[in-house]
Order: sequence, then C-alpha cells, then structure tokens
Amino acid sequence: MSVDQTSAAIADKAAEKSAGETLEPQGARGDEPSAAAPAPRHFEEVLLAVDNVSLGFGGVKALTDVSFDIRKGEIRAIIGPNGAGKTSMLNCINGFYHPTEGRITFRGETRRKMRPYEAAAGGIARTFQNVALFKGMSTLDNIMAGRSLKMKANLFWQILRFGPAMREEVAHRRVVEDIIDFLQIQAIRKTPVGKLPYGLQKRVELGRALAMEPDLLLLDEPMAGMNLEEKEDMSRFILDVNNHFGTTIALIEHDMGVVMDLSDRVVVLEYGRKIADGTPDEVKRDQKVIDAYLGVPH
Amino acid sequence: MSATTETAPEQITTDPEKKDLILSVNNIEVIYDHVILVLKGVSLNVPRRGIVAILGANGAGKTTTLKAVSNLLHAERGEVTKGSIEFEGERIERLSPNDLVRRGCIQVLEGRHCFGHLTIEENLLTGAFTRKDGSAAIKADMEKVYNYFPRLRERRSAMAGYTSGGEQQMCAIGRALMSKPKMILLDEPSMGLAPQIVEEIFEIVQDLNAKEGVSFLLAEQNTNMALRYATYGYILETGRVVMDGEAKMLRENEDVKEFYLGISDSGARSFRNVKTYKRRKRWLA
Amino acid sequence: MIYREAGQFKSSYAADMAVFPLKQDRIGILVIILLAYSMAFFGSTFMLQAVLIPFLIFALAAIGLNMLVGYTGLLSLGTGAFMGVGAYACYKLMTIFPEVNVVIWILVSGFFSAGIGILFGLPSLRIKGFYLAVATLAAQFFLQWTFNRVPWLVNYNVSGAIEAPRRTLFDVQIVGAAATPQARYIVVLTLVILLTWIASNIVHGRIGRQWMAIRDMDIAAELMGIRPFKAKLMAFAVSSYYCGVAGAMMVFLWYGGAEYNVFNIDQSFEILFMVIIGGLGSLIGSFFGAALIFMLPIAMGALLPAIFEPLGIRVGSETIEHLRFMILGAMIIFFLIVEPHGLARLWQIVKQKLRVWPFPY
Amino acid sequence: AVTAAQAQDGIYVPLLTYRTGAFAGSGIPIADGMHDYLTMLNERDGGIGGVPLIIEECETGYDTTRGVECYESVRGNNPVVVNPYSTGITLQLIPRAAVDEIPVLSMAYGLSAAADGTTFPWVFNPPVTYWDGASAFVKHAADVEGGFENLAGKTIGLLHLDAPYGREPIPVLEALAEEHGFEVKLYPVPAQDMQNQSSVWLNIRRDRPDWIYLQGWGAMNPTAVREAVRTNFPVDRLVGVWWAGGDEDARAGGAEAAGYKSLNFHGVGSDYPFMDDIITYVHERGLSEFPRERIGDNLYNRGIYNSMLVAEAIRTAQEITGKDVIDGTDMRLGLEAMNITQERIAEMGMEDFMAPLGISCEDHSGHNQVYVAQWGGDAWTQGTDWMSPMTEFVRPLIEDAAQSYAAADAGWPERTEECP
Amino acid sequence: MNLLHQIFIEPFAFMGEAPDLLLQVLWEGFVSGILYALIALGFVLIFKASGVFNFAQGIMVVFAALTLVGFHAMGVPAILALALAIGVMFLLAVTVERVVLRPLVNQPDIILFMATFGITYFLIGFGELIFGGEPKQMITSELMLPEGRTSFDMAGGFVTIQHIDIAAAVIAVIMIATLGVFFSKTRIGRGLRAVADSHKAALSVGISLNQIWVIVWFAAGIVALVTGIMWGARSDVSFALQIIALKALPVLILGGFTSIPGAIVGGLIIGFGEKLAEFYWGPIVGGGIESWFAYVIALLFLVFRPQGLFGEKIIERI
Ligand SMILES: Nc1ncnc2c1ncn2[C@@H]1O[C@H](COP(=O)(O)OP(=O)(O)OP(=O)(O)O)[C@@H](O)[C@H]1O
Ligand SMILES: Nc1ncnc2c1ncn2[C@@H]1O[C@H](COP(=O)(O)OP(=O)(O)OP(=O)(O)O)[C@@H](O)[C@H]1O
Ligand SMILES: [Mg+2]
Ligand SMILES: [Mg+2]
Repeated sequence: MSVDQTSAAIADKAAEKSAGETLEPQGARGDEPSAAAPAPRHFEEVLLAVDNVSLGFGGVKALTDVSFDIRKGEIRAIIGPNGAGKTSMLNCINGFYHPTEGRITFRGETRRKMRPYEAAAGGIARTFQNVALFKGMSTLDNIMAGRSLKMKANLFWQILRFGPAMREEVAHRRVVEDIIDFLQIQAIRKTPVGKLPYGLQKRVELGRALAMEPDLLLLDEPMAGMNLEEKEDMSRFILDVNNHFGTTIALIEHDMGVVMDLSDRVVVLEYGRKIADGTPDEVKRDQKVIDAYLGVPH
Repeated sequence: MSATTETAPEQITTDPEKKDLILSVNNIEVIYDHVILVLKGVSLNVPRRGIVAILGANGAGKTTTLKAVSNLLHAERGEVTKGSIEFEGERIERLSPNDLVRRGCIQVLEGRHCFGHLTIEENLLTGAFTRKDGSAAIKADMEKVYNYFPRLRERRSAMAGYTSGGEQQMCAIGRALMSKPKMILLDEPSMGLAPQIVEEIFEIVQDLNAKEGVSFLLAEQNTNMALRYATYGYILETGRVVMDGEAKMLRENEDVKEFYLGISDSGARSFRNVKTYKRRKRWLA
Repeated sequence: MIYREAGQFKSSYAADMAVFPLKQDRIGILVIILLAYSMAFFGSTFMLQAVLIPFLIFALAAIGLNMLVGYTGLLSLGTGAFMGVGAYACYKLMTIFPEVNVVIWILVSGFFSAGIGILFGLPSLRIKGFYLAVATLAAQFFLQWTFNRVPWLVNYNVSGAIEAPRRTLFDVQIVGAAATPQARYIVVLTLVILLTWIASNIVHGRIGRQWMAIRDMDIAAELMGIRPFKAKLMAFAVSSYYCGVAGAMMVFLWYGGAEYNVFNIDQSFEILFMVIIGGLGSLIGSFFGAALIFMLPIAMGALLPAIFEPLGIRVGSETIEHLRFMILGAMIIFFLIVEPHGLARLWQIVKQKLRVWPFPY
Repeated sequence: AVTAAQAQDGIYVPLLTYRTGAFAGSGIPIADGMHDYLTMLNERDGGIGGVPLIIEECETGYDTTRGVECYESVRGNNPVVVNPYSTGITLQLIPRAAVDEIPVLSMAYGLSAAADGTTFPWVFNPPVTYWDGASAFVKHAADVEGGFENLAGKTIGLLHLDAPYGREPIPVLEALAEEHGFEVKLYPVPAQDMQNQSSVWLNIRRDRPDWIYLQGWGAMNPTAVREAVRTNFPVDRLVGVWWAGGDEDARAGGAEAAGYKSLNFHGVGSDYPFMDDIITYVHERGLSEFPRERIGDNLYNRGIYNSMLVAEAIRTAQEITGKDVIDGTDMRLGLEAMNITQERIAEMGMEDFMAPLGISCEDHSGHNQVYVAQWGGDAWTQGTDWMSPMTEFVRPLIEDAAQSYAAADAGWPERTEECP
Repeated sequence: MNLLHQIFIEPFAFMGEAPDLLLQVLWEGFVSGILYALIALGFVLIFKASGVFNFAQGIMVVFAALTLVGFHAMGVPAILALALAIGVMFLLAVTVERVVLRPLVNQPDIILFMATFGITYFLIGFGELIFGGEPKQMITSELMLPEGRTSFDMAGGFVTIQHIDIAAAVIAVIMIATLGVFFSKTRIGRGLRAVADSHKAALSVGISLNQIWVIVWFAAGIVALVTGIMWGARSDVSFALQIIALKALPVLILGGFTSIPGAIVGGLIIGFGEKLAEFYWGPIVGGGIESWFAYVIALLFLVFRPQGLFGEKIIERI
C-alpha cells in the first residue's frame, strides 16, 4: 500500500468519527481502536536488528536480553515506563553505550564496539531527551554542524575560505536552508539556540539530525514539553520525513496519542525487558502493557 | 507598549478579596539581559488552596512568570522592571529565593535540575534544607514522598545524574514536597513522564491540595490534564495574558478546544492528518 | 538608527556568509586597518614600542588561546610555554639557517609549537574542565624546565638567554637592537592582520563549527559524526601555532631577547585574562581583551601619580604598584560582573542599542 | 612622572627597582639605599656640580618583561644611566645600550663578560663581576683549607637560583675546578621552589660537598641558610655571593646560623660619616621610607654604594666634559674614567666603607677588591681582609666569553673609538 | 644500557646503602605532602561547595599569615592576633561573597575562576600595601608551637625531624577528618554539595547561596591561616609563598577536586613521589624535575581516572 493510500485511509477513518465527543483525558484518542488506527503498512527489509542485548551499570541492569528489529522505511516506536531503558536502548544503537551482551546489526553489519561517530558515519542520527543543542551557536550553525560529515574541503582551502571550501560551504548552506524552510524556522536562523523556547529547540534539533541525511533517525521524546499545536507540527514533520525521504524512524514518546497515530510497530520495555512488540493496536490491548504503562483504560 | 489587556478587569472581579489570595502578580514586566523584553504586563492571582494553571505556547513566558515569582530571575540576568508580586499579602520582589522557600513558596524547575552528584535520597534531603522541625518529621515526609513515587524508593541510592529522565522529574517534584510548602510553582510537571505517572502526579497535586491545603501555580503544556485539575486558568501568549477564566469555562472555549485540546468540529483529531496550514487564533484578531 | 542593517539584502549565500555581512562593518574594518598602518608614521616611539607592538602580539596570542578555550571549550594554562616553543624554535631556525628570511621562520616556528601542542593536547581526549587546565600546567612547567635545562636551545649561551641576532626584510633591519620600532611595527601589524584573517576563516568554517559543537555538547557532537579526537587535537594544533608565532614575534620583534622565565605561568594567565575579559569565542574580543589587560597597567602607572600628586600625597613607586595590583584585580572582577561574556558582548549590546536607537528595546 | 622639560635642567637618573613581588624582601632595602643617597646629594649639595638629580623609580617586580617596559618608559627622558637591577633585565638591555647610547650600570651583577669594554662599550659592571666573586670564594676556601693544593679532591657545591643570574658563576667555577682538581656540583633551585628547598638539601646531604657557594636571591637565601642549619651543614663553609648577604637572610637561620659567610665589597653598619648626612638630610627630613633602625643593613648599604658609583661617574663626566648637564654619552666617558682613590673616599666620608676603585676603558668592571663577611649572630662582621679576586685567571675567560658573545651575533657593533 | 642501569639499579642500590637518607627523603616527602594537602584542602572546600576553582587560595595563605604576624608586630599578643586574623578571614569571606560571588551567581565556572584571579591580584596589592613586601618571621614560639628538631643517628648517618612538622601533620589530620565528617554528614554539608552541583537548583530549593558561600570561604580562610602558620614556620611569611600554592594543583587533580580524603592522599602521593624522584632520579637529567614531576604523576593517573582518585565521577549521560 502506498503512502497516499495510507493517508487517504486515515482521512476516511477520521471522518467517520462522531462529532461532539466529550473531553477525554490524555490517551483518549489512542484508546479508541477505530479512531486512528491506520491500515498497517508492511515492511520487509530489516535495517537494524537488536539481538539479546543486555546492558548493566554496576548493579543496575538497564536492559536485559532485549531483541527486536527495525525495518527499512517504518516508524518504530519504543515505549515504556520511566526508567525502563528506552534511552539506554537508543544509546546502544548509536554506540554511546556498549551493550554488555548481545549484538546490534545495522544494515547487515554487526559491530561489537562502535564509536558514536562511526554510527553517525553509518547513517544513524538522533535527537535527545534533554535537548542537546550546541547552545552557543546559531540555528544555522547548529544545522550546518550536522553536515560536518559530508564536508570534505581540506584545511588549506578552509584557511583561505576560498575555492572548493567556499563552494562547498554554499552548497551545504543551500541544503540547510531547505531544511530550515521545511521546519519553518526561517525567522530564527541567526538566533543563538540557547535563547530559544523549548519547542523551537526541539525543532532545531530535528533539523540538525535531518541535516545528516540519515538512514535511521532516532527520536527521543521529540514532543515532550510541547503543546498540542506544536505536537501536531512535529508529527507532521516526522511523517513528512518518513514519507518524502523514506527515512526509517525510531521514536520514543510518552504521548500515547502520538505513538498510536504515527507508528507502524511498537516495542514496549519495562524494567529493561521487552514485554510486548507489535502494531499499535495489538500493543494497546496487551494486558501487560496496560498494567505496566498505560494504566487502566478509561 | 501598552501592557494591559482587555482581560485585566476580569481578573479583579474573579477575586476582589485580596485576603484570600495567596499569590497575586500585578502587571509585571520582565527583561532579560537588559534588552530582551519577555513579559509585557502579566497579572494573575492564585487563591489560597487554589490550583491555577498557566497555559500557552512555547516561549510564551510561562517559565519566566514562575521564575519572577520565585525570584530566580536574577540568576539568569533577568529582572522584573515593573509591577509587583505579593505572596500572602507581602511584597516579595526583594526577597531572596531562600526567604521565599522559608515562607512556603517553592518552585519545581522546568527540565528537572536534580543535583547530579547527590543520590536521590540526598536530593530529597536538600529539599528539607530550610526546615527546622527535626529529623523525625523530615523522615516521615520522605516516606510520604517515597509512597507517592515508589520508583524513587527503588533508586534511592542511585546518583541522580544517572537516573532516567522521568526519575529525575519525580525526584525534582519530591524534593520540592520535602520543604513542606504552602505553595508550589510547578513548571511542566508532566514533561517526559509516562502517562500513568502523569496521572499520578496530578492526583498527588489534587491530594496535597485537598488534604494539606497546598496551593499550586502550574505551567503546563498538557492542557487537557491541567484544565481537568485546575480551578482557574490563564492563557499566555508572547508575554501577555490573552485569556483567563474558570477551568470549566476555558474547557468550553472554542479556541482552547481547537488549539490546546485538539478537538475541532469534527471531534478529536488524529496526529496523522494534521493540517499543515496555520489557523488564526481568534483572540489575536 | 545609525547602525542599521535594514535595506541591505543579500542575494547569495556567499554574501550572507561573509565574515562581515554589514557594509558598516566592512568600512569600519578598512578604516581601522588604514589607521593602524598610519600609526607607523604618526605614533611616537614609545607608543609603538611599548604599547602597539606588544598589544598586537598579545592579541595574536589571545586569538590563539581563544580558539582553544573560547571556541573548543578546552581550558589551557600552558599558553606561555607554547609561546616559548615558538620563540626557541624560531631562534634555532634563525641561527641554523641564517640565509632564510626571518619572517618565514617566524611563521614556520609556529608549526613546532603546534606539534608540541598536539602532544600535550592528547590528554584532553579524556580529561575535561579544570582537570585539563591543571594537566596543561604540566606542559607549562615541563617546557619551561626544558628551555632552562637544554643548553642546545640557546646555542650554549652561558647566561641561558637568547639574544635576537640582526635580521632584515627588504634590506630594512627588523630584528636586532637597531631595528626601528616603525619597521617592526609594520611587520607585526601585517602578520597579525594576516593571521587574524585566517583565524576568522577557520572559525567561521567547518572546523570552527566542529570546535564549537565540541565545546557546547561534546557527546552530542560525537553522536553527529564529529570526531572529538580530531577536532580537539586540531584545536590544540591551531591554537599552539598562533601562540608559537606570537611567542616568536614577542622575542624577535619586540623584546629582542629573552630568558626562559619570560614564558612563565604568569604569561599564560595574562593571555587567559585577555581571552576571558575580551570575550570567549570572539576574535574581536581578543583584541579588546589584549588592549584592556595590557594597557590598563600602563595607563594606571601614568594616571595614579597624576591623581595623587595634585592632592599633595607623596606616593612611592611601590604604593603605585600595590594600587595597580588592587585596581587590576578589582577591574577584572568589575568587568566580569558587568558582562561575563566579555567586552565583545558589551560591544554587541552597544551595536544592538545603536540598531534600535532611539528606542530602548 | 618626569617631564622632558624637567629633565632639561637636571640630571635624570631613573632607578629600576622592585619593591613588590617575590623578591621584594631583597629589593626594598636596595631601592631605599639607592634612593636615599641620591636624595642626600640633592639635599646637602643641591645635586652634583650644582645640577639637581632627578630621581625616578620604576617598579620592575624583578620581572624581565616589566623591566624592559620600564626601560622603554624612561628612555625618552634622556637618562644618563640605567640601573636594571636584575641580571635578566640587563641581558635584555645590553644590545640596546649601544643603539640608544645609554650606559647600563649593572653593579656587580649582569653579564660577567660585559667587563670587556672593547666588546661592550656601553655596559659597566663594577666593582667586581660574578666570575670575580666565584674566584674570590675559591680563594677563600683555599685559604681556609691551607692552600690551593688542599682543594684537590674536594667537592664544591654551587647552590644557585635556576636563572641566568644563578648560572653566571658556573663557567669560572668549572675552569677553576679543572685547574685545581676539585669537583663542582650544581644545585639549581627553581624560582617557584625558592622556599621549598628540602630536596636540594637532601642532595647536598648525599653528596657531602666540602664547601657551598650560594648564588641565591630573595626568599631563596634565608631558606637556604635555614636548611643548612637543619641539615647540620657547617655554616662557615657556606659562602654566599654578595647578594646572599642580607641581614634577614642570615637572621632566618637563628642562633645556629652564626658563622655564615658572604662576600662583600662595602662595609656594613652605619658607623660612617656619610651615613650621618643621610640621616640628617634624608631621614630626619622625612624623605626616606626606610626604617631608621635598619639603617646600615647590608643591602641598604649596597644601594648606597650603587648610587655612589652613579654620582661619582656623573661628577667625573662633568669634570671631563666641562658640561653641567650631561647626557648618556658623557656619562659613559665618566664611567670609563672613574677612579676613586683613598683620598676621594675620605672626602666622601666613606673610609672603611669601601676599597679604592678604578674602571678603565677596556676593563668595565675593575675587578676590585672584596672581603668575606661573617654573620655574628645578629650583625655582619668583616671576616677577612680585603682581597683581590683572581683577576689574572678570570680576565682571559671574560675576554673569550665576550668574543664568543659578539661572534654569536653577526654584526655586533664594535667599539667605534679606540680606547685612549 | 648505562641509562637503564642509572634508572633501575643505582637509585635502589643507593637506597639500601644509605637508609638514613632514604628515611629522611621519605619524611621530607611526608611533610611536604601534608603541607600540599593543606593548601589543596582549601581549594577542595571551595570547589566542593560552589564549583569555584579558587585560584586565590595561595594568596589567602599568605594574607592570613601576614595578618597574624602583622597584628603581632603591632604589639597585639599572639593569641589575640590569632583571633583577629580569624576575624579578618571572616571579613574576607563576607566581602568575597558580597562583591564577587553574589553578582556572579550561575555564571560559567571559568568566569568564577577568572574572578578569583581578580581576588588574587587585589589581595596581593592590598597585602603588600598594608604589610609591606618584606618577608616576616612566623611567631612560632608565641603561638606555643613546638620548635627545634630531633636528630636520630642511624647507619652512619642521621635523620632529623622538625618538631613543627610533626605538629603540622597532626593538625592537618585533625582538620581533614573534621571537615570530612562535616561535609558528608551534616545538613549544611549536603547543602554545600548541592550548591556545587547547580546554583540554579540549589536556589530553587531554598538553599541560601550567600550563607553557604560565606561558610565555605570562611572555612577555607581558616585552612589558609593554618597553612600559612605551618609554611611560615618552615620558611618565612612572604609573598613568594604564594607560588607554592601552584604545587597544590597536581595534588588536586590527583585526589579529585571534590574529595577531602583525596586532598590528603593526593598530597602524600605527590609529596613522596616528588621527593623520591628528585632525589634518586633527578640527577640523571640534571635535577630540578620537582617543578614538573608532580604534574606528570597526576597526569598519568588522570589518563586512567579522569576525575582523579577520589573525585566525583564525571557524569556523561544523554
Ligand atoms: N550511565 C548510566 N549509569 C548508571 N545507570 C544508568 C546509566 N544510564 C541509565 N542508567 C539507568 O538505567 C535505567 C534506564 O534508563 P533510561 O534513561 O534508559 O530510561 P528511559 O526508559 O529512557 O526512561 P525515561 O522515560 O524516564 O526517559 C535507569 O534506571 C537509569 O538510572
Ligand atoms: N535567560 C534568558 N535570556 C534571554 N531570553 C530568554 C531567557 N530565558 C527565556 N528567554 C526568552 O523568553 C521567552 C519566554 O521564555 P519562557 O521560558 O518563559 O517560555 P515558556 O512559556 O516557559 O516556554 P516553554 O513552554 O518552551 O517552556 C522566550 O522567547 C525565550 O527565548
Ligand atoms: Mg529516556
Ligand atoms: Mg517553560
């Protein structure tokens, strides 16, 4: 099924919804099976496989024997209670933590100890739970920094800021401007990001990750601390990235509405163990997930 | 640069009896770095035993408002240049943050800010720094916090810097509770918390409010939750109060529904088919 | 609204990425450079020799350190020693190959200190913050000890000091006691302008962005494919290069000779003051900082007696010295309080105010 | 500050001094001594030859950089001489002296080789050089040991500040060691460890040198004396250069330091006629900052001696040139013709304070006489008679060193006019 | 080969040959270690409680000692002079808090670090202005501190021990133990650590930075006074002492900026290491290696433990 068909299907479903519903607490939209469940998309090619990964810090076991895969082109959500090990999982995937046991295979290559910049060079980009922007730099520079990997001009030309260095700089600037347009952050191009409100910082962070033109994009709570409007914007961006660039996305998020609406498949962690894995609908109905995470359905 | 808005008269009518206000902020203006004007005449009131929510988009100035109250602006090179702030009828702009905590007004900072090198338990104990009522009482309160957040009990001897985002958030809230406050300024309490915990936190807020009479001023993005538990709400946009009213009334408001609750004419929207064009908010017309 | 950018549209990214996108700035810089050159003809000998030449040299060293501390966030207290490496390297090169022009050797000597800088920068891969700062003191003390204990470095001069031999550029003597301050000033000014231009290119390009990324959030930078190893060592190399060149210039174009003690820890601290008071991560700030820290004591030495004498208070030179210390200390604190981001930020705020003038914000 | 106009009607004598910093302890009495003697001449005689002296201090903090700055700032006011008061600063000024035509007077410090007036026409280091000092020390050691032949097989340690100043005596000691068959051991003390000498003294304990020559400065000296006492080193075999002979230096060792020796080339105490003038004209008029009770301290007297040299050179220059207000070139002539005879000494009220002194055009030091002073427990006494250093031995070394100094710097300006 | 012999055989052989010297070297190492530790302790106190790397600790040592000696020289009895000196240190703490720290709250570490340079310069100028630049003798006997020394004969040589050094060791140990307990066990101690972690968060929970800072700077002032007395008794009280403070820096990185036991262990390692190295191995390269050897030891340790031996772990989390 093509992307267009998918969204058309969603639109239909949405239209079916009866008007005048009373207020429901958060998660309400996710609770209703009919509300947002898109016709499932299917993906075959495994982009990243996590096999029996465990991670410990001294006495603390952050991850225990977790296995799942992420397929090319999908939006994969990772959810779970606080401290379940979601962020740690992402950290393992892009080489910031090294699993004490188990293997991670990315594009068919298994690496035991990978340095973070190797992961980046391999095409994994991410955003962070606590915004990790380069605070002293402008939005433009932040996103430009995301293109470091792609810039090749040698020191000599850079010193002169001339010839190949300047051409390269302009070419990448063009790409960055496209990203800026896409994220609608033109107005803050030259503002130091430290001064931006939280929501915009998150957006710039996304832009920085996009600038790396990754194959796999890891998003750690991209919508925390945003209001609805901003969440909607962010959802739009995520979907667009997924649709237009075909970027595979792994997403951690606590807003169930977002997770259920956006993701193709969901893996649920609790206390470092995987307790469920499946489509949003399956997961949502899983009693273990309800007990551990969602709370009793309203 | 007129700072007052048409909503100002309403505020006075909501609570004419100043005595019953635990906090009243009158027409304050805040400037960062001597040049950046962020709050342009914000007024708000918190009744004693009230739960008041400040809503608003990112960068509207919610955090700034809370910091203006708790006097934490100095540390960020910001200052209140106009207006007044009264806590229990007393002007507090000149007080230091620790005087305020002693008087019973404490802030939970946005974005956690635990003491990374202290353990969770030590973090909680620092919350009781200003208390003089003996270690037994403090111990009892700590038990209470642990009962509110069992996860913290499990991680009590972990260094806070290593705990997960949500654990840190719980720690920050628990730490504030340890000071036995009369009033808590909560900045984005739900951020990064699992839905279940969010629910629990608001239950705790309600619980404290009902049982111990703690007043709350909370800045929250999760409008849904906030309006469910708060009694009164203010909506802030680019440094101005653009709307305020009883929570119930706000919930009914079309714009609030549309922009903050995600309910449009066709009911709850899905994140999959959000519209990309920007709709105009009526109150900005 | 004297200083306004409205109406200056940039039609290409290249124009927007220029170091001075504003026309006012470009004209201003040109005027300043012209003025600076004209000082060679109007400035008194004292002005050139005791004020302008050292100011420029210190500004260059401050730029070097700023690239390390301000742009890359690596605190180093070994600047003095790296300057020393440049000076001693230059001395050796000059005396071994006297036929090659000294200006070339001054520029080449920086590579030696870059090499040493990389060596002592290695720990920075693991060590951070003040730990690193103190670790760089190892470089400071070790190198100073080497300058002192390896007689080969001073061509076995018994006194252990180096003396600048006579050297010329275009038949004008520029090194040695008989070189006129005017000649030396022009050489120093040209080199400093050239190197500042290069520094500005570096920090505005990819390397500079990588440095700043490392500074602001090293973990995130690494996760984005910036190799901290390369970026940090590059910062040490470039920074030490600048310091080395400044050191060589200091000895051969200013003092005319030096002993190992010139490159002591106080020198390191002084450059650090310049960087911080001037503004971390700002090239123009390095100039402001150098001006303030270097000229303040000179100005006070002249001012204080002028203040006290009319009051009929007899102050000895040591009292002036003590007051000078006190005032310098107080000034450092004062400037930090007024603007922790340095004079460069103050300058920006002034520009900002000019932009919106006559409105307050 | 001094204006150019003022400098027109007087003789401008800048004093580069240090009353602050790590070496202030030694610097202050010297600065006061220099200042007070010149002030006394102004007050008592209205200057020299009727021309008032314009005295200005510039604070160097014993720091070379600051010293050079001072030089730059005084240079424009037509100084007749500069007293750098630091070997480091002197080394920096030596090449400039010839260009700026301002004589450098480095009294018993600086570059020993500068005593060669042919190569260094603008630099003066009377009355003795460091090389003379070291040779005098060896001579004294030989005397005590009962002759040079008894030095053979002995070990002599040089405990020195690890700086150009401290290293000056090394070549001459090594040359003497070769000549007389003793061994030289070096004990460098880095400036930052001046007050923390325990490891050096452990080394001394290990090597058990028979004699130690102390070329230290500032806080290094008292610490050395104290450590010597602590390590049971016989203090009468610890001999300081004249800069290690401060009263405070010796006093630090307590009672057990009695017997400590130091070279000197002028008297200590205040029992001299000229000193009465200083008290009358300077101290009693409130023009001095030096405490009355410390008048006569060794380093105070050192400062006076320095100023005496300046004054005598000015006087000689005035006599030779017939001018009242002289400049640097004249001053150099005065310095080169300086000859302070016993008569002149008596005239100045300096009998017993100093030995006769002469400088010549070729010999800018004079290699004059010194004596060994000994600490009596609370004052210095004259331990030996005045004696000459080993001039015959030192002089050729100096000439060689001067040659190689000039050779290392191609184009070193030769003396322009022949010595008379 | 010869070099290897010089490095690996001769020093050890010599240790065996002259045990008296070895013992003396070790004692000297111990004493310097203790004294370094005292200076380092002042640094640690302030760093731990405010995250400020206080460069002024060295000058505070001199200033405290000068005040004591200075008051005594004015004719004030020793004990009273001591009390007055403590008072001056308190005033200093209050002033620093008022004038420097309070306006700079929540600024980056490096800015506060620079500010302490400002304090250093100010105190140098101020101290010299008031007390003059000459070295002064410590009033050891008036303070009833032990003087003199004891020598033991052994193995054909002797070992001397200064009584004041013993006193220094005892006092240092007592002080370090007290402060250690204070930091880890008391409410204020916890507050201090919280402040070090984050000014902003500490403010928000009602910890009074001002009060905390006065307390630690005062404590550091007292440590400085004790250090000044001990160093002063060994050498003189002069501004040159300030340079010794630099010696405490490797001790700090070795022990960890935040650890009180680290200061003492680091101090001892550096003290012993430096003296042994200088004495037994220094001569191979011409001596004087003491000036940098401590840094090299510290650097080696750091490469393996970037936070020093006992320092708080550097938290790296994303
Ligand atoms: N570097 C570390 N050292 C010690 N413990 C760690 C470290 N990193 C993570 N942990 C622990 O591992 C557990 C999982 O943490 P993680 O950050 O992955 O949780 P999370 O699922 O992302 O939670 P949240 O939703 O609250 O962000 C936590 O209990 C945390 O304390
Ligand atoms: N320290 C500061 N210096 C300068 N500007 C600041 C500073 N802190 C905040 N601002 C600016 O003030 C405005 C309001 O910020 P504030 O943090 O109060 O918003 P908020 O409503 O809490 O937003 P969010 O929902 O993202 O937390 C923003 O535009 C922000 O850029
Ligand atoms: Mg997480
Ligand atoms: Mg906020």
